Amino acid sequence: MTTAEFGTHKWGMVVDIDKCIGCNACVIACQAENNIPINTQDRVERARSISWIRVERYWEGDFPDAKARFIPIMCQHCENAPCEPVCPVYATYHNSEGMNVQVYNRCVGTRYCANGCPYIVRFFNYWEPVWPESLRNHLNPDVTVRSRGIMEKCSFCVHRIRRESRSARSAGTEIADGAVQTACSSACPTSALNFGNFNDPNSKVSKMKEDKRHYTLLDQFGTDPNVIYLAKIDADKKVGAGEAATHG
Amino acid sequence: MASQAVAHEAEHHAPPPNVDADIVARELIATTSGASGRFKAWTWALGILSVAGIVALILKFIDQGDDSTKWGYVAAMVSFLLSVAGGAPMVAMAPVMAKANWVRPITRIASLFSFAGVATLIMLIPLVAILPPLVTEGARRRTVWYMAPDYSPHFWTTLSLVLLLVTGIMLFYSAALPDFASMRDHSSGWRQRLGKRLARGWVGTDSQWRTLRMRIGMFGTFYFLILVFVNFLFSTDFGQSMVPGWRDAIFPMYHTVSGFQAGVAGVVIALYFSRKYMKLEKYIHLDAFWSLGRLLFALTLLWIYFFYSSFIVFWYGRSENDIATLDLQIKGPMIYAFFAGMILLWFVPWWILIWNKVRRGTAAMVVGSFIILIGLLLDRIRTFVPAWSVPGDQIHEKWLKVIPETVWPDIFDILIMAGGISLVAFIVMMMTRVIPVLSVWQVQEFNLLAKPIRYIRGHATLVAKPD
Amino acid sequence: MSTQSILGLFQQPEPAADAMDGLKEAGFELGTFDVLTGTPYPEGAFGEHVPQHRLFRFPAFGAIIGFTLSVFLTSVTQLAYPLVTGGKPILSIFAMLIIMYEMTMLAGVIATVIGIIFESRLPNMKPGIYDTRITEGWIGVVITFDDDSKVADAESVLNKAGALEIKHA
Amino acid sequence: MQQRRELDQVYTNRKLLNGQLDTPKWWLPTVSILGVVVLIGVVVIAIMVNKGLGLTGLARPVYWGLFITTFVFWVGISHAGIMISAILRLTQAEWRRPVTRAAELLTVFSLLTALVFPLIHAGRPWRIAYWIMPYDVARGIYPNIRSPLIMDPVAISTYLTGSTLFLYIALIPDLGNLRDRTTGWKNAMYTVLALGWRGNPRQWKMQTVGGILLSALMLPIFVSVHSIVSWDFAVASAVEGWHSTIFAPYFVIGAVHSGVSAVVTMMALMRWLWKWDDFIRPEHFDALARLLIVVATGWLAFTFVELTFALYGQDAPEIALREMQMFQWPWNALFIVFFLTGYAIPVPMWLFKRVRTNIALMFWTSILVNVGMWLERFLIIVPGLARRTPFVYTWEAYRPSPVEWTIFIWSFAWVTFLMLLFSKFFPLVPLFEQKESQVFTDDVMIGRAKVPAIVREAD
Repeated sequence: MTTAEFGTHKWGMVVDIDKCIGCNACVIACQAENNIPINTQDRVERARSISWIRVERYWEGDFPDAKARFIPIMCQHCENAPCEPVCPVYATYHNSEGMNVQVYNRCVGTRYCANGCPYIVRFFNYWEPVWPESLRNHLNPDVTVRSRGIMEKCSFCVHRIRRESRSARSAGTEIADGAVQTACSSACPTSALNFGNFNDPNSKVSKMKEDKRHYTLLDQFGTDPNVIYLAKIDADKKVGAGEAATHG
Repeated sequence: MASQAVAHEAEHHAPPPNVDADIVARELIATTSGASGRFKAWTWALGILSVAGIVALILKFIDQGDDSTKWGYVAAMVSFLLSVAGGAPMVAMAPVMAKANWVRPITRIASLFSFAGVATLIMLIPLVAILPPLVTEGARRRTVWYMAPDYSPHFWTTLSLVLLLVTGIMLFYSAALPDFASMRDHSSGWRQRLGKRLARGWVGTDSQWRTLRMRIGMFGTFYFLILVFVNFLFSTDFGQSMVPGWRDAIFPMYHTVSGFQAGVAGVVIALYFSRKYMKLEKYIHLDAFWSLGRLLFALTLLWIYFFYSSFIVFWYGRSENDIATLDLQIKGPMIYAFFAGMILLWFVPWWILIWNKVRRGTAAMVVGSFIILIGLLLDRIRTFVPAWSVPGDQIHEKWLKVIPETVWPDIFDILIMAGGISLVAFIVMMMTRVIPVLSVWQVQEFNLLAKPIRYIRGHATLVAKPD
Repeated sequence: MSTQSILGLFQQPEPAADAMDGLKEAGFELGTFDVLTGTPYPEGAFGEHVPQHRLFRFPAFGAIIGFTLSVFLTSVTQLAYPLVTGGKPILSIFAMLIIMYEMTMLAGVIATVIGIIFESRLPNMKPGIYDTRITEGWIGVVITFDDDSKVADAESVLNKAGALEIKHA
Repeated sequence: MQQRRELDQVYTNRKLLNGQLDTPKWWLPTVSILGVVVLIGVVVIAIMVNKGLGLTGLARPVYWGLFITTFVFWVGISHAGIMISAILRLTQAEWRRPVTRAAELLTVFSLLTALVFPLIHAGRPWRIAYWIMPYDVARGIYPNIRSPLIMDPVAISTYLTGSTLFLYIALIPDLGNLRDRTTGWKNAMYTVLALGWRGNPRQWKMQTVGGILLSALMLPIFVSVHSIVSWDFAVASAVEGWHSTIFAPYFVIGAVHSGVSAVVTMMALMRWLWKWDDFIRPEHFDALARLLIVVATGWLAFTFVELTFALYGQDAPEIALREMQMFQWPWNALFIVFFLTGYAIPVPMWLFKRVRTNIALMFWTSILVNVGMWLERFLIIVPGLARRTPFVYTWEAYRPSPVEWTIFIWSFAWVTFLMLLFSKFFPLVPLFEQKESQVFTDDVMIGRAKVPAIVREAD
């Protein structure tokens, strides 16, 4: 069963690959927003670095007409998430707003979820996180600092969502479309990353995901992600150009 | 189950006394001749049914030879016959390997089933002609023959089935030599001549016995290996590879194990009738039923285990392949056949056979066996009919996009199924006319090795365990 | 009247069996005399009366209890804490089945063990008359009396059968 | 022949109780050395729990490594006990008698060891209280029974409890025997443990009937345990090497393969250490080896089918994974060793009776098998995770760290240590079964040939 039917919101993201320039601003923003420990050289070499969102670069075509492509990858917040049912302590589950949430203080660190995830977007804290003296006071107070021995992953900046919903409730209004922006989406210079509510039919993201170009990653696993990608438009392909004209 | 203890008290008596060797030979050979009227009637009925089935098969081939989606029931039938006729001789082999004494008298009746492999072969022939080639419109469908030539599944399945038949008959014959000899010595008429011809000058010298045992062991092992191989080939080539999304590693094993289950059930039924109507209570001890009952019980549990193992993996992993398979086989239109099969193949027999009292008796055992066979037929139908009902232009897809319509059996299918089953029964019954239904020399050996004794004050059986 | 018992010791099964027969003839009713051995012998080897037992009821009861418990546990756990994981139903029967199965079997096994101990009339901290040589292959025939009058003919039976030693208690 | 048996029983007692009644010379030194190793292991575990899993070699995407492999390995070994004592009891195989108890012991202790690994491989072991003692009614937090990691503890603890009780029930008559042979505090201990055993027909009948009933009940548990362990892997649909429906029976038969081999190893050791030459005889090894040939071949068939259906899908990632598993360094080397030790060397050797009855050869071949079976689990788990599918962006292989290796060695020392400790207080060979086999076996003359025969109770 999916949780979208109960609950007013179904948060999701639409990533327009066509707009992504691979500038990694989202990565930095996420790093800063979510108190992610600094990926030192050692950690990167040991393949223990943590990056909730990453921009993958891949080549299309062969030299000389090879094209560099970028694709930002973060937790896909799948409706049928392979990571969820295997957790023995419900540390990760699907909440009523369509998000795949990670409950840090429940997690015992079996790392089973990470094995199940085909997108490799779940990360394990092998050590206690440390920051240089200069950064101690720069941590985001809204985000838990994860201790060692637990999993972490993209949370769709759930603290921002909570902040907005609180203020909206106190104002007695609904959360306006676009009011909630994740760190990555607000940092994206080309607005390739768009965050919003899929349950609201006339929200920006709902409109965007109707695009002909839309697809999801690794759909053969039937994970039904809440992150929708819009395909790259290849200027050489006439068909793609036509689509591009209709959807700005 | 407490009542079992009481019953145990009641039947706590000395084991049946042994019968002299010459009486064994005379009585058992007597069973081949002088069939009762009822027996003749049944044979005729079954024979007519089988002929009708074969005719229906030919007609169906002429009528629907071009449309593979109509042949699911024939495929299910082949699988069913392969299970019963192929599995039964294993019942003889497996305990022999384990040097179990109770099995010696009944090896013959089990190995008679290998002749029924003829029925399987007959059913297979049109199926092979209809099985779609590996490459349809340029796309190669998923099989275990990755890059192999186009005819591989057709050729190898047929060949292995023929091999199975031949090995089974060789197994039967190599164990039957001494009996042909005793037919030569104790019977008259064509049976004597047949015995004379087939005994190949058997006199029972030491070396002859040694080669006999060696042959039995050899052919038994071959038979087992070939049987597993046939099950593997048939279940993949005529089952899985017909469905785009169906990728179930356990299915060949599932097919084999349920085949053994059906084989044991078939043997139990055959034992029951020959015991009842050929008056062989003296030779077919309740011990045999008891042991077969335990075997059947274990296999019944294995069935649900294998099924659940594949089901739970599908249930967790939600990939298209898994969903397609489930939708096709148990969520799809075949759900009734599936549940009926599960109840008849697992739940009811399980509940019948769990009682030691039942396993010690014959009536409930035979009922359970019939139920298992019906359940198995249903199970085969729910696996093979949907598989074959996938249209030919889809079977090379990556996974199943649309669940095909249910194919209901037409008159041909019903006739073919009735014919196939009765053909097996017919062949076995005819074979009992040719050769004693119990192996004479093995009954004698059984009596030689198992002696009822008085142990101090109690009764016991002394079972010798030669190497 | 004092309950007392005597134990006749034999080295061979046959004389022990003779003693048992003798006791039957001498009119001791079944249950008052019994045979003690260091190894299991085939049933009825000494013509002893084969004990009744209801062992097969225990696993059945245990399984029923375990099954009900497991159904309760698994379903209540999921319903009391209804979190959706991986799009699975809140009451995922196919996952429950496994745990139900295990708990059923566990209860069945425990009940069986209790049954075995209970049916062999253990624990029995006052085992009564005994001899350590029984675990060295000797065979003891033990007779218990309500009245002392029969002690004598019991002893005579044992002696006639060739008891190597007779202990009183 | 009565005479001979009567002598036999005194002799049997003296020989088989030599571990308890008088300590062998080698016992104390061995146990103390093992104790030191165990201590080191415990210290290392403590350090790792204190410092964190950074001390292991684990790295994305290989989140499970040596610990889980060893866990599966020990669970596999634990399948020895019920295989030997239950299945062979039900099939009334006489030759099971001397090894039943040792096999059950192996089950109990290897399960105890196996349980340690999932515990220490977790990021926050102390928090595992949440799901070992799960029912936290106060906070309303319950475990997720949909997770195979919940089914595992349930299944394994069921199996552990069951086999422990099974072991105890079968121990009672021997405890009675020990009670008769000892004095002082030991006598008191055995008196309490023996529950006042006397050996009257009722008690013996309970032993036989109960033994058979318990075996019949343990058998399904035995099958379920390793199946559930295999589902830990099989349910992960995104891991190509794992998501296979055949895993349950495949793991079970593999477990039997390694478990029975472990029993062979142990039998050889028992025969050598306690000089039980006339109780653990070559024919026992012969019979076990025959069994092993069948099991190993069945296991090979499952391996073949598993591989076939891995490639059956003809999906690029799957094929890439298998290629890595078999043809790429270092996996290819491990794979070759695995195949040679797991099947290709031992099984052809067992085909010869001369090998089957040669204790030393059986000892070494059985050890080979377990090397191979450990590698099998390793090759399933680690390359399965180090797969090179889309979005796996770190490709270097996982290398176990010294800490992991130490704890791996500790597990072996720990099991042996427990075994030896047990052998100090309880007989490793069931005496009454030994004597029973003497009562129930006989020689019959068929013509001139003397054939061993078994007395079956008539019913």
